[in-house]
This record gives sequence, structure tokens and C-alpha cells, in this order.
Amino acid sequence: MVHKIENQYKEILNQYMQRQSEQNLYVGQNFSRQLISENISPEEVISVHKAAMQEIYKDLPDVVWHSFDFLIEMMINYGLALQERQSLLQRQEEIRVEMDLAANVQETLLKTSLPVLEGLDIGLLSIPAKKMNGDYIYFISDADGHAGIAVADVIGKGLPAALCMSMVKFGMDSLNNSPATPKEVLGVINRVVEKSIDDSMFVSMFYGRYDADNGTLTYGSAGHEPAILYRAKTAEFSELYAKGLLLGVSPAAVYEEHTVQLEQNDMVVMMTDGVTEGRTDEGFIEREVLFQLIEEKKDEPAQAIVQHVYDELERMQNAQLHDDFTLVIYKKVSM
Amino acid sequence: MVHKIENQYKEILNQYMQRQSEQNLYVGQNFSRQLISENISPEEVISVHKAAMQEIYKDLPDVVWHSFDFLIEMMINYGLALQERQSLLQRQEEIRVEMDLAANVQETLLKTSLPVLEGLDIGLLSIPAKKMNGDYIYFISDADGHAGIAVADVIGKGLPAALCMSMVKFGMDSLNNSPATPKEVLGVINRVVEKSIDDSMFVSMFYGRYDADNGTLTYGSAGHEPAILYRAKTAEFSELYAKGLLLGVSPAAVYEEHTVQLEQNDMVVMMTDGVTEGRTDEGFIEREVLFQLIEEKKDEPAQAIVQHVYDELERMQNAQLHDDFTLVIYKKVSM
Amino acid sequence: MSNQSSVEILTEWDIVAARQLGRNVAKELGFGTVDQARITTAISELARNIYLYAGQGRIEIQQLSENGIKGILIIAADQGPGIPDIRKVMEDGFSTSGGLGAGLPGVKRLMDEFKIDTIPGEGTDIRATKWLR
Amino acid sequence: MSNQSSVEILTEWDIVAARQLGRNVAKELGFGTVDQARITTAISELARNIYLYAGQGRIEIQQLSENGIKGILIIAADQGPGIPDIRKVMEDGFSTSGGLGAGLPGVKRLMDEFKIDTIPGEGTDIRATKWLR
Ligand SMILES: [Mn+2]
Ligand SMILES: [Mn+2]
Ligand SMILES: [Mn+2]
Ligand SMILES: [Mn+2]
Repeated sequence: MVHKIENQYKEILNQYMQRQSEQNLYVGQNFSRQLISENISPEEVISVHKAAMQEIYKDLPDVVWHSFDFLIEMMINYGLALQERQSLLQRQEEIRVEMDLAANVQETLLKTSLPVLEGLDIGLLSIPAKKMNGDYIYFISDADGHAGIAVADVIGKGLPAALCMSMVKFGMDSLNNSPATPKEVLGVINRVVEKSIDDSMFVSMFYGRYDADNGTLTYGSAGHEPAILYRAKTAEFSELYAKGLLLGVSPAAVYEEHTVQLEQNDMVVMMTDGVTEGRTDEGFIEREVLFQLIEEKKDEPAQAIVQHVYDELERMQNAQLHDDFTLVIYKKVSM
Repeated sequence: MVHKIENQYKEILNQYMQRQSEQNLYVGQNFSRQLISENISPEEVISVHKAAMQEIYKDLPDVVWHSFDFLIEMMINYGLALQERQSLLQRQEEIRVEMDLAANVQETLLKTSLPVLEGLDIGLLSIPAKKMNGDYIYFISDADGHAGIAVADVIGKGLPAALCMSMVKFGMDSLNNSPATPKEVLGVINRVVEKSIDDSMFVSMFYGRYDADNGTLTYGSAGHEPAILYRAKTAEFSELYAKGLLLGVSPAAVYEEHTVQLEQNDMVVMMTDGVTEGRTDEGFIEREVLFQLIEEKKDEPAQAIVQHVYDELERMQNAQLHDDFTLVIYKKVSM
Repeated sequence: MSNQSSVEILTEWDIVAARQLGRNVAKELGFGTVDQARITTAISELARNIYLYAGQGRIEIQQLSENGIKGILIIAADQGPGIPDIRKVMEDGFSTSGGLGAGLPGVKRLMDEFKIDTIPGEGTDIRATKWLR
Repeated sequence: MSNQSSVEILTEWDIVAARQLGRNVAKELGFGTVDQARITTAISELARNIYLYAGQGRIEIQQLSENGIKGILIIAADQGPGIPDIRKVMEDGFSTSGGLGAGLPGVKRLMDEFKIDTIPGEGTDIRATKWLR
């Protein structure tokens, strides 16, 4: 095989030496790719080059041959660096496989089921910026017509954030089937996070609880992006703000809760900062852009609205998500 | 700077051309390292080489210079591969930082506190083979003089195993302060794992519960490495075996439990397969080797015994752990 | 100020023509041998992408002059299928590990500036610039 | 059958002497120019490690012949501090990212076989072999 390479090289070099045409260089460069893919090191290329020259121009002075020997010596460390690249590529592939598997485990671990409630249409989309999602949605529903939802965002991304999320999930599990209010839920999870987590790790969370009996939403927030309320009657948007520290900052943190009455076709839009802090070439995406996108599809099912907002925002950002993107819409519909 | 490199190169090459000594090549190769560290690509090396030759031997025939031009063209793709190595190294460093942070989070997440019980001396060591530990120890103690311990091993390593562990931990948390027996504990955790985890992910677990009132240990096992009982009186070792499927295989799995009476200075040695399946140049480590190591230090505190076993086994394996290593000793001592 | 010329890419011979055009312009602008070879390689790679994935397209070479600094701009434009996942093709090792060539990350490294616009189903426009220092 | 010779490493000049010895033996055995340069580089790296980290030690070169196949064995031995974390020094990028040289992973790549024995506080013994094909 080495012999075949030597002959091919000599042939290509010989052509080039006669004409020095672009065509010859193109052929030579394509050949160099093949050499790399066959793990031929640069010092071997020089050695093959020298041998080819010796055959074609045997009468060149000795200094020429010595000069190639020197180049071979200079290239040895370059050859080693290239071999290192091969093993780094392999390692990268192994890590990719492990990350994929971990992302799968995370998905199974964190799975939650969408509540089914007459009169409530839910749309939901959560897209990670990297392999592992640092945003998290958890539903708590009970038989009494309540649909509770937690939308959380770990400060930090990737692996550490994913591990942190699993903690939040098990904290929420311990509340399942209990009719806890936003104030209570945020208080419990705050203590879980505060107790178990590194000092540098914080979680923001919005908790909303829809009551199908009277069509109200009660909500609270732990330093989270405010939700948006859309009033169908007046076509107006407003923010659902509630005061509260990030989870994990202080065990004594207390959380507010507020209640709004939803009317027919009103929507509550809950999200993480990945939705509002998307960056385009012209700067951050304005809230008004979000309002407009929602309004464009306001008469469609919640899932279609959510998908539309994502598609358009993704397009504006040239498909480059800088942060995990999570968007949920609760839409009150006719029973 | 490039000018300085050109001059240095010419000087070194010139020396070599005159004498072709090993000394010159040594200097040249050291210089090539410097070039790599300054991101000088191989095509630039050829170009600098050509320029130096042109200055030293201006009268060489044109074919020599053409031949260098051809080499430059051949080296461009090699240069790109080298730049790729740089960015791969950088990426590897980023991943290392993320892994370290995740390992920290995992440690905080999974922390458990050693029970303090009069008459019971506990030694404990858990060393991961990679960054993230796939072995796990969890203590459940109560005010009634019970010291429960779970020793678990996820089948699989790294990230996915770490995520799985956090699930086991929160399952155990839900049992805390309840006087559950091994049979009950294994049953509960089996259902948690079975429900939430990927089909390919299993966990082996030993659960032992020491009762300080009467000096008994009740234990059960879910497909885990058997614990070892050391009888101080007879200096004999025996296995504490209990039947049971791996956690996560079947929701209907039922677990046995057995009880042994511990006497003064008796020891229960619990471990993961990383302890017994360590490989040396001569093959697996025999159980008898483990027995001998324990016996050598049997009169010392449990922690000293555990440390001694680890040090010696590590030495036998040339410091290369193939699996996570976890070893716990419960030693009954005088009140 | 800019001065342009272009080559239609239809056959593999056109790749060579585009290379030749680029090398001539680079030489004329005063780029050294190594930079000439790099610019030519970048053009080669872009032309080859057009030839292989879009079937046809165009390589355009412009001479630039900004604030007295000269440069060369390569534009590779096609109406091919576009690139569905830019993140992936810009990843190291995606195209090069099999020795398939420099790929787009390679072009980016060979030049000083690099911009890619692609719309699935409509085509791709890549612009790469190198300045003379 | 083996034929040996060695060089004490005390000063930087001894690195050159060890290289020269290794290159001569490699040439004599019939290794080509590139392999001669690789064997020499491996020796250089090992001798340099001794010089830098152990202060003194020895490079031994043996000619091997097994089943009619010839080879060269490099032994680098010192009574230095030993290597506390082998995993780390054998990791890619640990020693080379700063351009500090091939490091031990480099020596391993340059040769066919590689074995390292080290005891902290007592010293290090590294053996690397290359066979003539
Ligand atoms: Mn986040
Ligand atoms: Mn975010
Ligand atoms: Mn394991
Ligand atoms: Mn194991």
C-alpha cells in the first residue's frame, strides 16, 4: 500500500513539475486528503516527496536531500499532534454517545403528564439549547379539577443543571396529589433546593394552579420570568407578576400568590427567559414581538400558537438558541 | 515575530547543512515544538524552509523551488487538521470543567450522614473509576437505635448512571425516618426504579439494618454482591446471601430478608462488585485476598480496615480502577 | 472599491477554473505563497460543495479595499437544497474525520471572515474574506 | 538475542548522545529515515524527562530479535520522584497543549510497545519497543 502511495505521489509530482498548472495542484491537494484519511503523517509525506524527487531528479546536489532530512525531523512533532487529533475526535464521539444516553435518562426521569381538564386547552414546547435541558415543566393535577403547573429554569446549563432538575422533580413528586397552593409549593421546593444544592446553583420557578370549578388561576413566582395574560375580549396583554426570591437563596423566603379570573378564550402564557431573551442581529427580541406572534394565531389551539411562536423566533435568531426555550399556554375554552 | 522565526530557522538549518550532526537535529526538533506552540502550521514551516534555502543556496535549479511549492499545497489540509486539534483540546477542557461541576452537584445531591450509634463502628470508602460515581451509599437511621444502610450500584457508568442514582436517592428520602425493613425498602425502590427508568438501566442494591437494642443485622439483596460476615471468635468468613432480582427488572419482584446475630468484634463487610472484580495482571482478585486483607487489620477501627483494603487492592491493580469501588464495614464494638 | 469576476460551477473542471481565478487575484493583491494556497483551498472547498451538493452554482471573487487595507472576498452561491442543520456542518470532525476534506469549518479557518446564509429548498450563499496584512 | 549499550543522563548534552546512539542502532537495524527520526524523538523525549524531572538516570538501547523479527528496545530508568498520577500524564493534551513536547503519550505513539513502571519516591522504568517491518 505504501508502495502504491509512493508511485501515485511520484506521478502527481512529476506532472506538476512539468507544467505547474492549477489542475496539478488540485489533483495534489485531493491526494493529500486521501493521505490524511489513511493516517499518513506529514513526516512521511516529506519522505515520500524526497524519494520521488530522487527518482525524477537524481542529479540534484546533496544539500537538497539533506534539506529534506531536516524537514522530516521538523515534522515529527507535527505528526504526533495530528495523531492526537485522531484520539481527541474519538473521545469526542464517546462523550457524544454518553451525553445522548444521559439526555434520554433525563427525559425518562423528568417525564410528567399533561393534565386533561374540560374547558382548558394546553399547549407546550420545551427545546434545549444544548443536549441537556435546564428548563423544566412539571404538572400536578388532582381529581378535583385542578391543573397545577411548575415552569422552572436552573441558573446554569448542561450537566450540573440537569442533575439539579432531578432534585426539583423529586421535590414535586413528594407534593403530588396534595392540593397545595403556589405559595406552599414554592416554599417546599425552596427548602429542598436550599438544603441540597451547591451555593452557586439557583432555580427560578413559576407555579400556576388552574381551578376548573370557577375558572381562576392562582399563581406565584420565585424570581421567574413573569407570565403573560391575554384578554380575548379587549385583545390586551398584561403581566402576571408575583414577588419572590429565587429558589435556594434563603430557607426563610416567603412567596406571594395572586388570583386572576379567566374568561372565555383568555390565555395565560408561561415561559422561561430563553423565550424573551433570544437575540437577533438587531438585539434582544421585544416583548411586543411575542405579543404579536401570539395574537396572529389567537384563534387556533394552544399547541399551534406555541409552535408558531417558536418557529418564528427561531427564524429570527438564525436557528441559534442561546438558552433553553420553554413556552406553555393555558387557554380557557368552552366546555 | 514571523521575521524572527524565519531568521532562527535559517540559522538552525544552516548549521545542520554544514555538519548534519545529531546536535543540530536536537536543536531543530526543539524549535519545531516552539513552532507548534505558536500555531505555526506545517505549510508555513515548508514556506520558511524554502525561503531559508533560497537565501543559503540561491543557485539551486528551479525544480527545487517548485517542489517546495508543491509541498506547501500538500500541507494545507494537514494544517487544517492541526487547527482542528486545537479546538478539540479546548472543547475537551470545557467538558472537563462541566464534568467537575456536575460531579460536585452530584456529591451535594447524594450526600448522606453516617449514623452515630453506640456499639457500632462504621468504616466507609467510595471511589469512582471515572468522574461520576455510579456506586451509592445511603444511610437511614432513626431515634430507636437503628442504622439502615443501602449500598447500590447502577449497571452502567458515568452520566446516565449518575442521573439514575439521584432517583434512587429521592426514593430513599421518601422512606426516611420510617422503620422500614430490608424487604420493604427494596420493594419500594424497585417500584420507583421500574417506573421511571429506561429499560436498559438496572440497579443492584444491598440493604442492611442494624438494631442496636439486640445487636442483630437484618438484610436483603437485589441482585447485589453478597456481604461478608467475619466472626471474631472463630476468625471465619462467610457470605450473607439473600435472593432477589435487580431493581427495575419487574414491578412484582419480591425480596427476602434474613437476620444474623452479631457478637463482640464481629464485622459485616458490604461492597460493590468493583471491590471483588478488580483485575490484576494475573486475573481477578480472589475473595481470599480480600479476607486476608481484612484479617490483617481486624483489631483496628473500621475506617482503618477499609482504607487498608483499598490501598492494597489499588496497588495490586497498578492504580487502575476498572469500576467504581465502594466498601463499608459495620463492626460491633463494646458500648 | 471592488473588482469582481466569477466562474459558473457545473463540472469538476470548473472547480479548477475557480481555483485558478482565485489564485491569480490573490497573487495580484500581493498575498504570499502560503496565503495564496489557503485562499485557493477555500475556493476549492466551496466550489466542490456546490458541485457535490447543489449540482450547480457560482463562485465570485472580489477584490476589496477598506481604509487602505486590501482583501479578497469569495462568494459561493447556489440554488441547491440548502443546509438543513448548520450547527452540524460547522462542527469539527463532522466532515473531516473521514478525511473528506476541510469542510466549512476548514473554510472558516482558512479565511478571516465567514458568513453563511441558507434557506432549505432555496439555496445557500457563503461569503468568506481574507485581508492582506 | 540482544545487544545493548547505554548512556547516563546528567546534562542536556547526554540527551544528544542518547539520540545519536539510538539513531545509529536504528539505522544499523535497517529502519528507514522516518522511523529513525521517530525512534530518536522517542529517546529524546524519555531522556529529557529524566533530565527535567529525575535529575539523572540512564537510557539503554537494546537490539532485539524475536522469531526472526528485529526490533529496538529503549529503556529509560531513573531513581527520581516517580510519577504520582500515571492516568494524568498519559492523557492527551496534558503535556502537549502548551507545546511542551510529545510527552509520554507521544512516546507511546512513536513506538509499537510501551510499558511504564513507577513507584513514588523510588523511581521510574519505561520500556518502549519498535519492530522492523
Ligand atoms: Mn437555564
Ligand atoms: Mn434560561
Ligand atoms: Mn456501576
Ligand atoms: Mn460496579
